Amino acid sequence: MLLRHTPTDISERKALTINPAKTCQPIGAMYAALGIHGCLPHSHGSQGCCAYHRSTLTRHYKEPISAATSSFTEGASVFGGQANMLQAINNIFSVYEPEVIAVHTTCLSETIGDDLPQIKKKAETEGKIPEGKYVISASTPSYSGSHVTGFSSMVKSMAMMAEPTGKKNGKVNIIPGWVEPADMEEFKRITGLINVKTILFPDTSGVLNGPLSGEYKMFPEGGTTVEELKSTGDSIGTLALGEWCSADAARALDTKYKVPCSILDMPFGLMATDRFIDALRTIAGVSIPEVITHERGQLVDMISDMHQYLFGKKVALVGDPDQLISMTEFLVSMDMKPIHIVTGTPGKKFEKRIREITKDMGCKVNVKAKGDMFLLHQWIRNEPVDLIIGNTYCKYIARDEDIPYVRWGFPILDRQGHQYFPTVGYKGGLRLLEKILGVLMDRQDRDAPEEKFELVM
Amino acid sequence: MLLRHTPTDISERKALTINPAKTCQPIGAMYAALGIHGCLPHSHGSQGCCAYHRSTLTRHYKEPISAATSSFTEGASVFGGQANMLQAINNIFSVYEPEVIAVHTTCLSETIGDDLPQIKKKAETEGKIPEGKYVISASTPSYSGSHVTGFSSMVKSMAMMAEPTGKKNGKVNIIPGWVEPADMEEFKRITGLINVKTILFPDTSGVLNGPLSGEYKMFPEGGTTVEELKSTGDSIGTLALGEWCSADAARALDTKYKVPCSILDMPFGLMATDRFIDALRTIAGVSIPEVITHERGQLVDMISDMHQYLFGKKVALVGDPDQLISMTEFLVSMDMKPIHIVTGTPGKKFEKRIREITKDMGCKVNVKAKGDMFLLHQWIRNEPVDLIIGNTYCKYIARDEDIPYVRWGFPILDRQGHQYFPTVGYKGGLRLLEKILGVLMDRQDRDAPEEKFELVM
Amino acid sequence: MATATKKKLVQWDPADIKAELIKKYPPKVARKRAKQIMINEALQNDTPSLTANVRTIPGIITMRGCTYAGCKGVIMGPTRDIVNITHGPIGCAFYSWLTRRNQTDAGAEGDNYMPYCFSTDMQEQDIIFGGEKKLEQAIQEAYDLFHPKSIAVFATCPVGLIGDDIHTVTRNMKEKLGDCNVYAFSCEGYKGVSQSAGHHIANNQVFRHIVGENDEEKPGKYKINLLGEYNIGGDGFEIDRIFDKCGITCISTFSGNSTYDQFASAHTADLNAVMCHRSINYVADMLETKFGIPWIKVNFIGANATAKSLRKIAEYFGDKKLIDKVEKVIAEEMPAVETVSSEILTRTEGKTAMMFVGGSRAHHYKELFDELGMKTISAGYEFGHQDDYEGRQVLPNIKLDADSRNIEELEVEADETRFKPRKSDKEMKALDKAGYKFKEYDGLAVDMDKGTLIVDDLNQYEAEKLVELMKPDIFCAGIKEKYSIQKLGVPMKQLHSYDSGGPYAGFQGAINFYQEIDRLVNSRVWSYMKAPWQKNNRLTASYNWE
Amino acid sequence: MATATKKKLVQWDPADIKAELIKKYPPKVARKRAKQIMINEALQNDTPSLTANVRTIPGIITMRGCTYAGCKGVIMGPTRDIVNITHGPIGCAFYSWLTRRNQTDAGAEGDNYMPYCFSTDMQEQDIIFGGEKKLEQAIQEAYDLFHPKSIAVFATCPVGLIGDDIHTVTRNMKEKLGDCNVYAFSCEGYKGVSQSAGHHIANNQVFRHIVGENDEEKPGKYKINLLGEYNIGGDGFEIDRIFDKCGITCISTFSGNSTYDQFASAHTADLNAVMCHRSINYVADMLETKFGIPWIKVNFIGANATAKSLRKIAEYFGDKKLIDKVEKVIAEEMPAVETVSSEILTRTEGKTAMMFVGGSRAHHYKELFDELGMKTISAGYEFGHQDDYEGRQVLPNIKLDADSRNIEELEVEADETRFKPRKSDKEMKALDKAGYKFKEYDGLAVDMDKGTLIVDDLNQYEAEKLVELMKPDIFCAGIKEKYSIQKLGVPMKQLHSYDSGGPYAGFQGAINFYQEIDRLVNSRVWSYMKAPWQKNNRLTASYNWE
Repeated sequence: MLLRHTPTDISERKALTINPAKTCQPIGAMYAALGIHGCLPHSHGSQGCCAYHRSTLTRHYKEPISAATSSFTEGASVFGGQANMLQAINNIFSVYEPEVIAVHTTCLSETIGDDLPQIKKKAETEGKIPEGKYVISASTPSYSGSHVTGFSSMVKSMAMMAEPTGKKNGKVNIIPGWVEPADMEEFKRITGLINVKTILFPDTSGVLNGPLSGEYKMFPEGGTTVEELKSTGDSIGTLALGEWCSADAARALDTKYKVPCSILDMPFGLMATDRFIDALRTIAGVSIPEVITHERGQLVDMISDMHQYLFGKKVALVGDPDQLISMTEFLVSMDMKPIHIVTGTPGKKFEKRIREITKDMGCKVNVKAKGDMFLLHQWIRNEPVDLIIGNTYCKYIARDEDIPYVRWGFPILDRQGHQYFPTVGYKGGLRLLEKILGVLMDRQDRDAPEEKFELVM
Repeated sequence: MLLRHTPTDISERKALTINPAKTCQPIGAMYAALGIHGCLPHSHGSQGCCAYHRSTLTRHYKEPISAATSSFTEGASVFGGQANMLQAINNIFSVYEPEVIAVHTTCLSETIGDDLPQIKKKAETEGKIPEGKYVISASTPSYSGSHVTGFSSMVKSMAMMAEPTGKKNGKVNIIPGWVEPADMEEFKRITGLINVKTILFPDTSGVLNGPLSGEYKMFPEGGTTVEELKSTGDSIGTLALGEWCSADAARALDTKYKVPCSILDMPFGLMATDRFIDALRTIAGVSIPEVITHERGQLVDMISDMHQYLFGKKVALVGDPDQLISMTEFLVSMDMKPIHIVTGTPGKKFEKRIREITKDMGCKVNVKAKGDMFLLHQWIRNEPVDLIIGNTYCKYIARDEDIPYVRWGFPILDRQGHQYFPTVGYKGGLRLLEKILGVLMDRQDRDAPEEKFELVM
Repeated sequence: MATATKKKLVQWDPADIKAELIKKYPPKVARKRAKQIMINEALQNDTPSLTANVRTIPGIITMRGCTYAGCKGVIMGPTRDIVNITHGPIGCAFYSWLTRRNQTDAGAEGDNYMPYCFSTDMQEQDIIFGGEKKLEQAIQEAYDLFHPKSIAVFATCPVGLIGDDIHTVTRNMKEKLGDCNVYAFSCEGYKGVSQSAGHHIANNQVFRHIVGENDEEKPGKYKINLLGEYNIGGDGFEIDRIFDKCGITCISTFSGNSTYDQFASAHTADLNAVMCHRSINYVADMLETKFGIPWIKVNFIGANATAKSLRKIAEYFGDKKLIDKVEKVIAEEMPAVETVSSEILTRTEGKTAMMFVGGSRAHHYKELFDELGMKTISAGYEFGHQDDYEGRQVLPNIKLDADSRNIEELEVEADETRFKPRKSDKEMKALDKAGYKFKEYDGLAVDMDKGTLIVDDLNQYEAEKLVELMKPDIFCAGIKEKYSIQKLGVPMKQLHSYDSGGPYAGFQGAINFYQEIDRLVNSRVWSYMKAPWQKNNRLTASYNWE
Repeated sequence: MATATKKKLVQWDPADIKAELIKKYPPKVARKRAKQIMINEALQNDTPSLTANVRTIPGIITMRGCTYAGCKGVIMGPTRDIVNITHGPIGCAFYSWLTRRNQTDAGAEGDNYMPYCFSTDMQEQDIIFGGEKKLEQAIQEAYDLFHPKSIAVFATCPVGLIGDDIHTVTRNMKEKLGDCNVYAFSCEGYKGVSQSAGHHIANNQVFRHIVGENDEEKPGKYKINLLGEYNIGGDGFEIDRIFDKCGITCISTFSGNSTYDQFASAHTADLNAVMCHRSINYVADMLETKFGIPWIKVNFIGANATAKSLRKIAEYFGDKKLIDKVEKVIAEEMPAVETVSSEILTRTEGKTAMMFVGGSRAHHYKELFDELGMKTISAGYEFGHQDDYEGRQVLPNIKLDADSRNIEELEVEADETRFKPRKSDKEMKALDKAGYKFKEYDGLAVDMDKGTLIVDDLNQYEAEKLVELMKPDIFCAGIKEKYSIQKLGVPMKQLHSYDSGGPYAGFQGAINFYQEIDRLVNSRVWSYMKAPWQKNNRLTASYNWE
């Protein structure tokens, strides 16, 4: 057993987090910033933070992740990081020539109270920010929220780049939330099909799923352009996907620039995608093209064809709130039973949403926000499941408990595909379903006695 | 052991086929015919053939497969099937109202020498074929060739529906060969991106991967229309994908209507797709859009990123000639070692192609056309492999020998996904790679001692 | 294009429905089909009122398979230790390779050729010059590789046409090999009108070549044969479990989970219990004529039917110990069944079912739907005969057509040495007096409600119409029908292969079936068929932003 | 946008390259970097000519990590039976959770907390009001759950800033718990200039709190400690295999595959063999000063280096039996190595490599590339000090800057009771006379060719430039560098984590490395980077139909 010290008895813990189901804000801010075209994320703290975030994102994407750091020393930590930040801005624009530097803070710089807007002003006055270049910043102390809220904060800073002209651009802002590059691509395909003009931000497609071509581009083709970000204030409205990931940015655009918004669930699975597509339909006042309805029908078809393998299967889930809410709804809609659900991100309303979604399931549901994977494992020990869905760290539980396991979420450090194949939308639903069925059926094949081994399934 | 009677010692067999790696011609003809819009395939033989083909295709697609039969009785077998066929044509047009009836023969009707063209004439003269409706036919005796050649024959009959007007239509005929509906869709996406006008036939997309919508359409939206088929004689040329599946139809259009053709390998994997795309490029005289180059680069990127898991891995392959040729080339291109390769379809040039492709691999390669899975299993017993790629029947070998296994080919009776996700083209290559890596890495995780169990892979 | 998305269930009249079904047919077809569609009167006539076991109409998409499928696939398929070689082009062997879910338990060491597919893969030259030599060689190769106790050869369409004498070939090979029983089946696909002919051909040869080969006494009491049980999804395992529990010895099952030796010893049993009347009643007759073993119809599909059948077997042997044991077993098993059924009943009661399958299954499964409180509003067989619909009393009045006459009827007579009446006349009289019925089967019709529709050899077009018009809550047939029905939004349960489920026989099987039907008729999946924009496609440019 | 698609290899001059590397920098940066880039003269100066172990420049994308990473991740991470609690916000604990491939073999029953991640997950109120109470509580919860023999606490950036007194907390908890050794590391990320500071902080505390805790005599002969071996990819397993085979007893490894008790017993060994000079040479010094254990530099990366190191150890003990055994082992192991290398050499000879990694690894791995006939054309360390580049003789002349001075240097003196010289003066003289060198390390520079480039703290920009200009056949660094280099079409091998490979130490490891490098530099994958239409983009409407 790899997790041999995990007891079945659950004792309350007040101070010790074991096997976290979240990480800190800055990495979320860094990931979001990579969704701006020509942007270099910058970590205002000691250099280790930046190194850790870059390493984690690199392992997840098997792609280069460029980001700079203020490389705090003991001195800077005492006297403040302004000097380092100014030096960094100067060096970055001279050496790497990005369009934008997206700075996020860390527990260090927040604890000593560095004031980024003020530092930015100083940089401007000192002419350290070249004409037409941008420095944006987000406050992301590691000691509050989680990687999810850090992502959200940087997305909000992106929204605040809006420069309304007063003239509507006829576009819809779509804030996809923390999804994979392939998902962002899929959003663009879908809105393209429905013929809704959109500004998607952030957009990491083309940035974190790049080609091997013999060329290295620190700033690949992809990403939301500064022009687009400026234009978000002229959009007819904003669809924010995910309360945790995307709502703040949408609401900020609303309050500050009167761009109305709707907060939808992330379109994972049938229902959430239905709501997303129908929102697009009514916004654009178009009818949904046959091809979308066809894809939807294919998903429903596969659910009905394979229902016998899904029905009543118990599932344990760990991940981020917005993703888990939609995934739980998807599983319930297929007559599966998500019974253990953990996110490390705080937010009581998460537990409330999950309870609503699972209320007719007719069995006890363990759900916890600000929980950890140690607790999830203990729940599983107490009531075993047929399937685990979560990030790569779940593999230790899956192996110890011998439970089928689908990798989904962040980070995925040990498999490929998430960069290239979407799990949002109806096609994404088909992929999720293929993966879920795959591991469940593999298990049936593995455990079947010879006389029950099936050719046709 | 499920295949407990399979000995390691290989003895030559002259008369007995065990665990075939092919099936008979008619099912191929039926599958091809389903790629015509509004077409009802018809099996001219005893009703069992039709029942078997419909069942197999249904299990593979989890979709309704409509096809009619001449329901030969003992009498018909003695006095000939003309009466049954005429009656069938009349009943089919009255009850099901298809655009086209695509008739294929069977060992039965061929043995007694029924002459379909002559029967068709009689039906016409008797007015049993309504105005504007069509009856086409292919000779597909079960005792020659295989399901692959049967497919090819019906595709050729489709090509022979051409009615050249003398005026070129500026289109390229693309004969995709026996691929999945999702692959046909992918061809349309690719040619659309490159902006080449095409006639794709047959085209089972939208026919065999349909939605669940509360409606049953015996003749779904998809399929190549009669109009398109008539127009193939006006096309500027034909790209036939696969010597076995598609060449005959292309050559027939060339000889009969002077439509020039090229026979390419099926675009599975990097190289074969490169050749296909470059052919489209030069034909259309366009430059390849960035998005295609990008997808290609992603495939190369993933190959290079994951090369350590692929390098030197031994593979056993079973399937159909055109698919195996491209797959073998793909595997070799990734430094893998396909060492046992079997197809049930006859054709010495298959062995020749495989030998060419594998000649620099630096190890012994077992390859056989007109072989069977019993032989493949014996080869594996004698030299084990790290991976098996083939249809669902491979699961018995994979279980007995405990070998990682990727389902690919026909039929796949026990898993989902092949209807929805293409394996052709660069994106298809990514999917194949994801699946191959998935089973290899799952095996590493399964077999790793605890101290070697990896988080990051 | 049809649709069955539930509107308020319209009231229907069977006559209207029947008219609708045949309306679109050409006159000739309509006339023929009219005879195979019966508005049930639930009477027991002596002359059949429904036409069955007749030719399928060319071009009309049928559910039926062929004689080869019935012979090699259904009857001989489930026997694990016989090497079954299909003589013909590759297809027939390929399609009947592991596709029927007839499970078998060979243990770790036992012979098991079922995962294998053997074919002579006939080529053009074999058709032209004849395939006998190749067949002979194939048999030899199979023998050299496996040394099986028995090899069976199955003819496909061309074999009969080109005149390969497979019976001579097999007879010679049997002699040559010495320790291997080799025989052949002339089950060309064009014979007969359905699988049914294949069952008959198969059973004839089993009776001719295997039954009676092993006279040694098998241990155990209350020896029976179970005829017409094919262990789909493990049905046979469950029935065997119950037999063991009751102390009943099953000498042989025809042919679920069976072995060559079971057939060879069948004549040593004292009672034949017939499950699938259609596929095997004639074997029961032959076993009685030749060896003196009486037969009764049983049914282990449905908990009550199972109890009834067990009691019937016990009553036959008339031994108090057995009778008590059977009651004890029933008392042990029923509570679990009732707990589940009573709970599920609340969700299934009043729902409707349609079944078009097999030659007896439709009748058997009606039992289970009855136990679920579901009404079978229309049913029929794929390859049933008139006696399967209306009872054996119509047998004398069935007119044999050419197709049926072409299927051999074995002439059997009492075996000089081995014929032995199992009961004295006195005992038989006693049983008769007690109302005990041998070789009785009343058929499907009497069990169906008045005014329900009984349709023989239902085809794709009629199935779609029936579902459109009558909107059942569940439809049962085979794999070919499954998805066209489900496209209409009606769950479809395969009763040939059970989809991926089973066992459904016996007590545990009943529980499985209740749960499976509950899953199907109460799944929320069927509510997803329409997208929001299909339910409400009001277009509005003024999206209601929160 | 850079490209390294191999054109004909241009000839380069090191001075030009150096100029190119710093050309684009602002003057201040250029000046600073110029001091850290040395055109190698392969001399052994007494005063260092290369600047190292200095601050990273803000905004210049560095390979370096922080002090916490060096302390918790590198040094303390590999010890399996200590519960390592990170005191701080969640991130630091999360990122150092199982990400370093330092393997451990706990057996089926042994304590193993390495798959776990423990954190106090500090929240805003902890920052405002202080985190000592929470830390205390966390230690208690960990103790109650696991009852480990030891608990270690690691400070992250805010801890030092808000002034949590973690040492007092741990001291108190140690007393309170009684049977659990609890201690803390002030390894805030902002300390020092690289991981190196973290190594030092970690080792100081290990020496202070654990070493010497267990005086009991361990069995076995030829007792050594292996310092600075972290069992990445199983290196330590291979080295242990060789030690066992030679009969050498490894009392403790710092810290690959180690346990608390190994540290506690380290002072009972008779020789310290130092692998990673950078991360641990000061521990060797302290062990000598306090307990009288001499130390030598060894290297088990490379088959020849391994043989050399084994001989050096044997020579120290001077026992004929050991010396012969070591020769016997070398004789047994080398043939396999040579078979592989000679075969692969034909494909690797003359190729070029670059290495920028660690504080000693770049030097160690040069050995392996030499054995492959590959030239190391440029190299450097991520967190090396000047003595690692130019040899320990420069130590007296290294000027300590503020950052280094902030890292505690332990004052140790001979232990009254336990100090014991391992060799008599006479023996030491004899060894010295025989040319045997203790505490000697000459550094990387002398081993590199003249005119090669040695770059300290190479950054992303310079790495890209180097590859563009010098087009090596392989580049070695860490995960952050891997894919930007590979995008240029040059295979990149991680020498921190070994990607997914290893072990590369010892004899078997050498074979693994040869094969891995062969795979990388000779893979055909790198030839696919251009599409046909990129190689030949001639447009033609006249497609050449066959």
